Amino acid sequence: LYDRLIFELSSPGRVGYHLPKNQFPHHELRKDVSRTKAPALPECDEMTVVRHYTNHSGNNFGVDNGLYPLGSCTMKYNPKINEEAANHPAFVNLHPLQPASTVAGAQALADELKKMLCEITGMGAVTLKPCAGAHGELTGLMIIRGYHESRGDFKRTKVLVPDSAHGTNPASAAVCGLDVVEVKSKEDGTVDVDDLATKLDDTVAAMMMTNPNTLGIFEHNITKIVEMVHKCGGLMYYDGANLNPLLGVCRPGDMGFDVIHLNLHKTFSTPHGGGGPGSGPVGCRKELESFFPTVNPYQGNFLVEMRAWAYILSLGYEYIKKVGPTATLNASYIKAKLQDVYELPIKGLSKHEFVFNGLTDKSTGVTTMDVAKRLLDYGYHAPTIYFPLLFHESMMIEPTESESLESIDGFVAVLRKIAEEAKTDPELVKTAPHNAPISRVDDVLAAKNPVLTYPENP
Amino acid sequence: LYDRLIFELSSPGRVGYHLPKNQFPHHELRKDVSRTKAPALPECDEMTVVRHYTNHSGNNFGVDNGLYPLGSCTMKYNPKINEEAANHPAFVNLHPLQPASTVAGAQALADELKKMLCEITGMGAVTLKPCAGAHGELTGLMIIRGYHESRGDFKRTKVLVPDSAHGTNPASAAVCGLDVVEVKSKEDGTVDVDDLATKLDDTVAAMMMTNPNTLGIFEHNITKIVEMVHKCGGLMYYDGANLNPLLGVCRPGDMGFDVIHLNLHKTFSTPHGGGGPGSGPVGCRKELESFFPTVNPYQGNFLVEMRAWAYILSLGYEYIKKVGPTATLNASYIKAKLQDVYELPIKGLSKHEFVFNGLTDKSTGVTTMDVAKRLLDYGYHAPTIYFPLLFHESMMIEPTESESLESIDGFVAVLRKIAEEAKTDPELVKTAPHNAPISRVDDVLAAKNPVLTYPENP
Amino acid sequence: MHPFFPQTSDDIKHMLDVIGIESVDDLYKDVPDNVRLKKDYDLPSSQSEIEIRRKLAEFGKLNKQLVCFAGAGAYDHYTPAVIPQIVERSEFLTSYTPYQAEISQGTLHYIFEYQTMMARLTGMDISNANMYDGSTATAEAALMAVASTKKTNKVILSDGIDPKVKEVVKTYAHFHGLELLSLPTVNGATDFSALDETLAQGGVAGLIVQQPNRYGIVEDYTGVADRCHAAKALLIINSVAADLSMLKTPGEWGADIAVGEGQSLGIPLSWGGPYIGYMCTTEKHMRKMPGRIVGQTVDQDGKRAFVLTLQAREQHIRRQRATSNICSNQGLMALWVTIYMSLMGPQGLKEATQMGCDGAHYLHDQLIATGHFCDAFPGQEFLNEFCVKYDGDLAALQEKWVENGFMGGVAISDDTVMFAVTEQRTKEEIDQLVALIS
Amino acid sequence: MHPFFPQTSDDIKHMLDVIGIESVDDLYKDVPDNVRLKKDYDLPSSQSEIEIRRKLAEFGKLNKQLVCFAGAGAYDHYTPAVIPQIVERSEFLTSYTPYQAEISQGTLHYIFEYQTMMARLTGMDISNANMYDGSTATAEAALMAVASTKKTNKVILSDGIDPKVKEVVKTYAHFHGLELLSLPTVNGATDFSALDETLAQGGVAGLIVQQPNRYGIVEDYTGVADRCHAAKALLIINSVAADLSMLKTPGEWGADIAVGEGQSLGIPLSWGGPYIGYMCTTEKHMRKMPGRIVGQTVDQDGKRAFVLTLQAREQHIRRQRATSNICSNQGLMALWVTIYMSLMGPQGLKEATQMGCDGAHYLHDQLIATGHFCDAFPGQEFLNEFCVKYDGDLAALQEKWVENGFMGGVAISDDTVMFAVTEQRTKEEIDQLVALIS
Repeated sequence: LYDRLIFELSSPGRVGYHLPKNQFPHHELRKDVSRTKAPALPECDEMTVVRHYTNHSGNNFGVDNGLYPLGSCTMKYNPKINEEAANHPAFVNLHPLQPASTVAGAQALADELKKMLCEITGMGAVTLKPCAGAHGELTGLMIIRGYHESRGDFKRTKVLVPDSAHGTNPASAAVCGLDVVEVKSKEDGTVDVDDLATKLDDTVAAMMMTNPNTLGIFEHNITKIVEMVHKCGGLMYYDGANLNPLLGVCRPGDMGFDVIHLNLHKTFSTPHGGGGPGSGPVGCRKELESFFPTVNPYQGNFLVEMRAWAYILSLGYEYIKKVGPTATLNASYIKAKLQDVYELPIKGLSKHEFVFNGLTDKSTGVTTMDVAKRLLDYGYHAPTIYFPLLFHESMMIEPTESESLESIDGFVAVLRKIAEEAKTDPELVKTAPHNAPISRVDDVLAAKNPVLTYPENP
Repeated sequence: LYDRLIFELSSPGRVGYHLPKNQFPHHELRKDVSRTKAPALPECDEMTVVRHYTNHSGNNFGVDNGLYPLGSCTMKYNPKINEEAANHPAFVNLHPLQPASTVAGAQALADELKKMLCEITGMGAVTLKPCAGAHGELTGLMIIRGYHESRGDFKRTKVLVPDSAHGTNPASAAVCGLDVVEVKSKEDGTVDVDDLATKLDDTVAAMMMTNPNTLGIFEHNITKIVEMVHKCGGLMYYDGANLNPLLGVCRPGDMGFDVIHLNLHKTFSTPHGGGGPGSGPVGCRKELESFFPTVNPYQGNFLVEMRAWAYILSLGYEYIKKVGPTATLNASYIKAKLQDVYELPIKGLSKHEFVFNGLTDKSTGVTTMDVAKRLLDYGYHAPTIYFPLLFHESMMIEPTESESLESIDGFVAVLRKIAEEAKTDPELVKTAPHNAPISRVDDVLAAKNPVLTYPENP
Repeated sequence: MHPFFPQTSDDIKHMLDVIGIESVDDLYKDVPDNVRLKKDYDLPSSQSEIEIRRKLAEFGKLNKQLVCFAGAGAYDHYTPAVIPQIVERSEFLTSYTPYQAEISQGTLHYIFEYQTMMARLTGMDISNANMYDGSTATAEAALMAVASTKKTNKVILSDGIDPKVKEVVKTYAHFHGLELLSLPTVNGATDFSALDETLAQGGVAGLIVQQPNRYGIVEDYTGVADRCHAAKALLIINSVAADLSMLKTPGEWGADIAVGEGQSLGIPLSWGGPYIGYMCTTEKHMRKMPGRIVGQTVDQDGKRAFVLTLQAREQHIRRQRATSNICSNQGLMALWVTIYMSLMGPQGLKEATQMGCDGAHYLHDQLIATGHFCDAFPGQEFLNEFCVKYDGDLAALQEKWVENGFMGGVAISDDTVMFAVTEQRTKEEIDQLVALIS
Repeated sequence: MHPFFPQTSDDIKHMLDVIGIESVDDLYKDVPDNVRLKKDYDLPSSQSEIEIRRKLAEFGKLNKQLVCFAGAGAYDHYTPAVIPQIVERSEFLTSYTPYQAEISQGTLHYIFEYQTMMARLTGMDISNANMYDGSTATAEAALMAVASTKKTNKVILSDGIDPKVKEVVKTYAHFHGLELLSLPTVNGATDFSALDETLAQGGVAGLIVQQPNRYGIVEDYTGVADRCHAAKALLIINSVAADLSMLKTPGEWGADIAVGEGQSLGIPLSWGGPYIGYMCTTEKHMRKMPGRIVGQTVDQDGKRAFVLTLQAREQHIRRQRATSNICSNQGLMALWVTIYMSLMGPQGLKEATQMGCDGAHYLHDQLIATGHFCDAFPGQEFLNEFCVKYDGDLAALQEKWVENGFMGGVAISDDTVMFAVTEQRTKEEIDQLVALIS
């Protein structure tokens, strides 16, 4: 009963709702603009709906269930006071078009958040409108294009993006009508400044970077890069996905970035919700503020913003500065504990995340995919896999500052155990997971023969 | 990591709390009245605590997870609007000693509930003080004793209790200083009126009954029984545990009962909470109201009362009357579907619950315990087992009105499957559960060698 | 149709067919006509969620939210945001008493943790799974003392016990046939000078005291346990649970039973309930303890597991010979306080109590400084609650406080008022409260 | 120590030893001194939960709770109590995008259900997993139309589209290099008489209309799809999701893409977010659709399973050649509306919409009856939202309403105001609103 779809639990005539009696005269909508047939939505009693979704939640894994080392996703603890804040009855029922005088509290909270984000990023202005990181990237690039256009400079249509960048960077650039030019990485994983130099000219609108980059490595040439890009008239865009390790250490504004987006659902502890709602505020230098585009009619995902506000207050200046160093310490510890059995393609210092190129011993045939799936059996989420694209067997590990030593030691022990299993019983690993709600899914079938809805008459 | 005790996750120096700065001068408590050593409570960060209890919840099974056919426990759906009501911010922060003028809303709600419970039970007055069903029983018996004492009649120390009664009945009588005299059941499961007659005299304080009784059978002689007891000067006590099937059909007051307790956590849909908090209001004839004893300093479990209030309003007079008949229909359907493979010791009409005496085919050696444990493997809770004591292999099944036909059919199918397994693979059933979080527990070891706390230095 | 009733008319038809009857009413043929309900209930009509919310809002507006300086057994402590969000998980919320241990380890696990924490907090050996509240726990302790000692039916109650608790104990005692004796207070604290004499009457099962007592006074029990034990009587100490983070424990005082109200461990005031009573005792008295107890055992694979144990004490086994009639208790509130103690830890619990203690002393000193208040019990040590006498119209002052959004203590007589301060109260609030005194 | 940081000084010492460094700062040796932060952040100091609650209460008091007669894209519909209690389950709340399908079936399952429900509600073949909101969904639809049609860069927008939505579409269009054309309204409704002429310009990817439109008017699209298709342009209809329970669907009108705001499916007003955008289309355009899509497949044991699919469209695979840059969307809000639709079913959804419709017509008639209001667009059909002109000082009247606890519509010009009514509004509230008109 509990692995069905809600449509399979439906029975004609059942209801899960209860409305007040209609007190008004009936208005019959004109037939020619009325739908002819009611939508085939489920008909269920209330308990059936409750059980269905309650039991299905058991097939999910969240940060509240265990360690979630997804690189570049910053799956830190989502504090419960954030949820309490976002459910505060004085805020949830405000209409977005209410007169300003009646939403002064909500506005004050949003303004306070903006101010705090400005301080944390070293930026002069922030907009909270973007609903997600990619939405923020797009918004940021629009600011940059708007700026260039305002100067009558319409030839700047190129965006430089390191080859290690998040996929959203080039995609956002494309949506913004910009051409993407990839900049190579050096062997140490950082931007190849020489390659960059060859790509700089007066068609460059901006360069997008995240620092530390997706390998977790701090771009130590950042000052030089910023200078080079600025010199050719381009602006510097900071992808806030990797801001977490910098909290307490340095600010994008101080590194010379002009525009930045933040992921409140990463750095600022708001829950990911299985894919949103997030929030992707964009900050910029004060003089660029006038180029904020309208990408949302209202204030963005306000209840998400309330959570981030609560988080920043919880930490205060005393603890925000511990976020970055602690996240980096946790990641570096894992790296040190595992680099003998997992291949570390780039040595040296890394920050909140780092990348293994699969198992050191490639002879077993056990892939990063297999290791990831086997981790699920042991009650851990998998790292980000097959990204960055620089290595064939990338495993990008980011524990965040929230994990305790015991939690991390447990994760390390399991990854070592899997490395051992890869030698002694490779089939076990290759056919994992074995203890998850389902066994390994057939992705190919899904894409080859897309079934995207449940049929009305199955 | 996830099957540990919280003490095993503790590490000295970690904190899970955050308090405001202390703004006051320090007061040093006198040494001779101060504890010498801090209590060895866990020291954990917040996320560790959250994960611990979140993951442990997965080892539990609630009504929201599946059918819960515990006889005499009325595990019906616990509506979510009840929870919303009980969390309403205008009620949760009221001090119990606040001046009446500042708690007029809470009082009005409690009064409304009392009035509704009077109407539903046919009683003249209700107290909400008792915190649970057994607490209500005790309160009810105190009313009865108080009444007899007020008349100077101190010799009435006997309580008549049918042999099929809930264990709390005699236990409550004992706590109330009364002597329990058991009344036999006839073969049809109802009270043996002849046996009753032999036990009636002027030492009888009361007779306690639940009707329908724990076999689910309506005591058709109820009018006669009431007359007999009243005639000898005793009062009639109604155990509200089995009230559910009577909603819409008859009222204890109309049957002649003088005192009644209700289980809001059964009939009135408030959640059981793994064993409370419940609420056991007691109703009585108006003339007995002055004997309400003080069994709680305040209003009882007020937030539980709020839930019951919301439930009664949700149903209203139109739907409350459907509760009893529907619960009885569901139970009778299950009985009809299974009586060929499970032994039905008492035929004929039954109400919201009925009792099987284990499998019909006793040759397999599969017991009621085994069937119960095997049910867990299929995602169903077990019925109440080995109660009532009248049969060796009692299985007391109560589906409630909340279960859909599909849910019930699923349960029936599984019970039939288990009956089949008992023949084809009895070991499978005898060693169940196999898919539960743990295998069958060793009760004997626990009682023989009681380990009731976790050692400080394990 | 209604969302709580899944049965459609087709479903009902099918079920009736299977049963072999014509109508649902046939299932009630055995109910005599003379007892049948022949009218609609006189109840409101069925209300939708929208309407219930509207009604809650209306009632809610009739309540006044006050800044709370009242205690007297119920304290406005802080509830960490984590707690309700975990406690409301429906696996915990909608489950029954953990009879089926194999699918109830969630509940059994936290009760075992609760028992351990309460034993450690009180300094006793063991704890039961919980009681209804502090008052019934105290009454049950009196009954337990009588059951644990031979040929006794008397229990001594200190006058330092909260009258509300005493009232419940009296109720139980009366019907159970117990005789209650008393010990007086002097300057608000229990006077033990007559203890030996009272014990010497014989037939005394135990002595019950309260710490801090009904006036907030922290009492000194030096030698009291020995004197009780010499007379084969038990010492029972009732304490506000959170206060034990600082106070000498019942265990340290040599008590046999520790009971009290657990609401102070993060449970909201809730107009009086649900709260939670606790009861702890020594190994010696284990089998006389009322209520549920969870014990550790193993499953068939030898894996650690937890289960309800020592059930031979309980009503569903022993019926009238059970140690008590309690079965369902305040289960989920045990989870509440267990999470509270897990989060607060030894340090947080003490820090919160110390903050209330410091705030109470500040309030006390500010009140005295107004010149309108004086100590009701001069020189007595207190923690976060104390009594002072007012030289004016106390009822009028309290009314004024209410008008200004404050609950200014609990009056314990015409001129004496008891204030409590928790970690939730600020200096600013105290100053405002005091400023309203004229 | 802080509750969000488990690392004790011993833990840190141990970790540093393992890494083989002296201090945490050594991990940042590669950060040039000139970019390092050398001060404390200018931020508030760390606040406890007690203090955060106090601050929320303070801010909360500055908001005024109004009885809402405003719509214009955001509606005060009812939220069943079930929804937040399920959505807040942390397995849903704290999980990531379901990349690891084997431990994300909870999320994938409900997205598949959501897609099915939205397809059925809109009358389209398929749906994506959701978009940020109605405005960006509309903008993405414009981009999708251009990507789906050859040699086009123009999109026609009806003037009947909500200006707030239009503004966002304009933003996207500008930077993406799209040219926007327009169709005028007559008596408030889109005038299609110039459509063929506009399409004949060539290079037109699609036409976007809104139903009900910005004035609440239910428009007639008879023949519009055919005219678009004849010019190889797509028809895109933006609708308020809940209204489709009664309105002729985008599918029935022959639309190629259906988009809109899903907030009306039980999502609280929340001062503008989080909401949810939806996008549905035909099989034909499946591979041009932006955003996540969940598909059905099997696991290794042949068991039905769900997985993110058609990922070749997406940014993490195709980077700059992706159909859109969207990745994280409004995931949990899809669960929200899925539960809403599961509870309401076809009957409840229609009943709620009809109730709003009936309430709106009642309000409309009452306003007209005052003699101070007249129809802004006489004779136009509307559902639950309509525009009327006031003969007095509209701003002053709206201010008076606010003072009395009402949000009396949204002014769309100096003298014209748009009212919305949902199933939450009572006759009593409407009568009170009207009674305040003088």
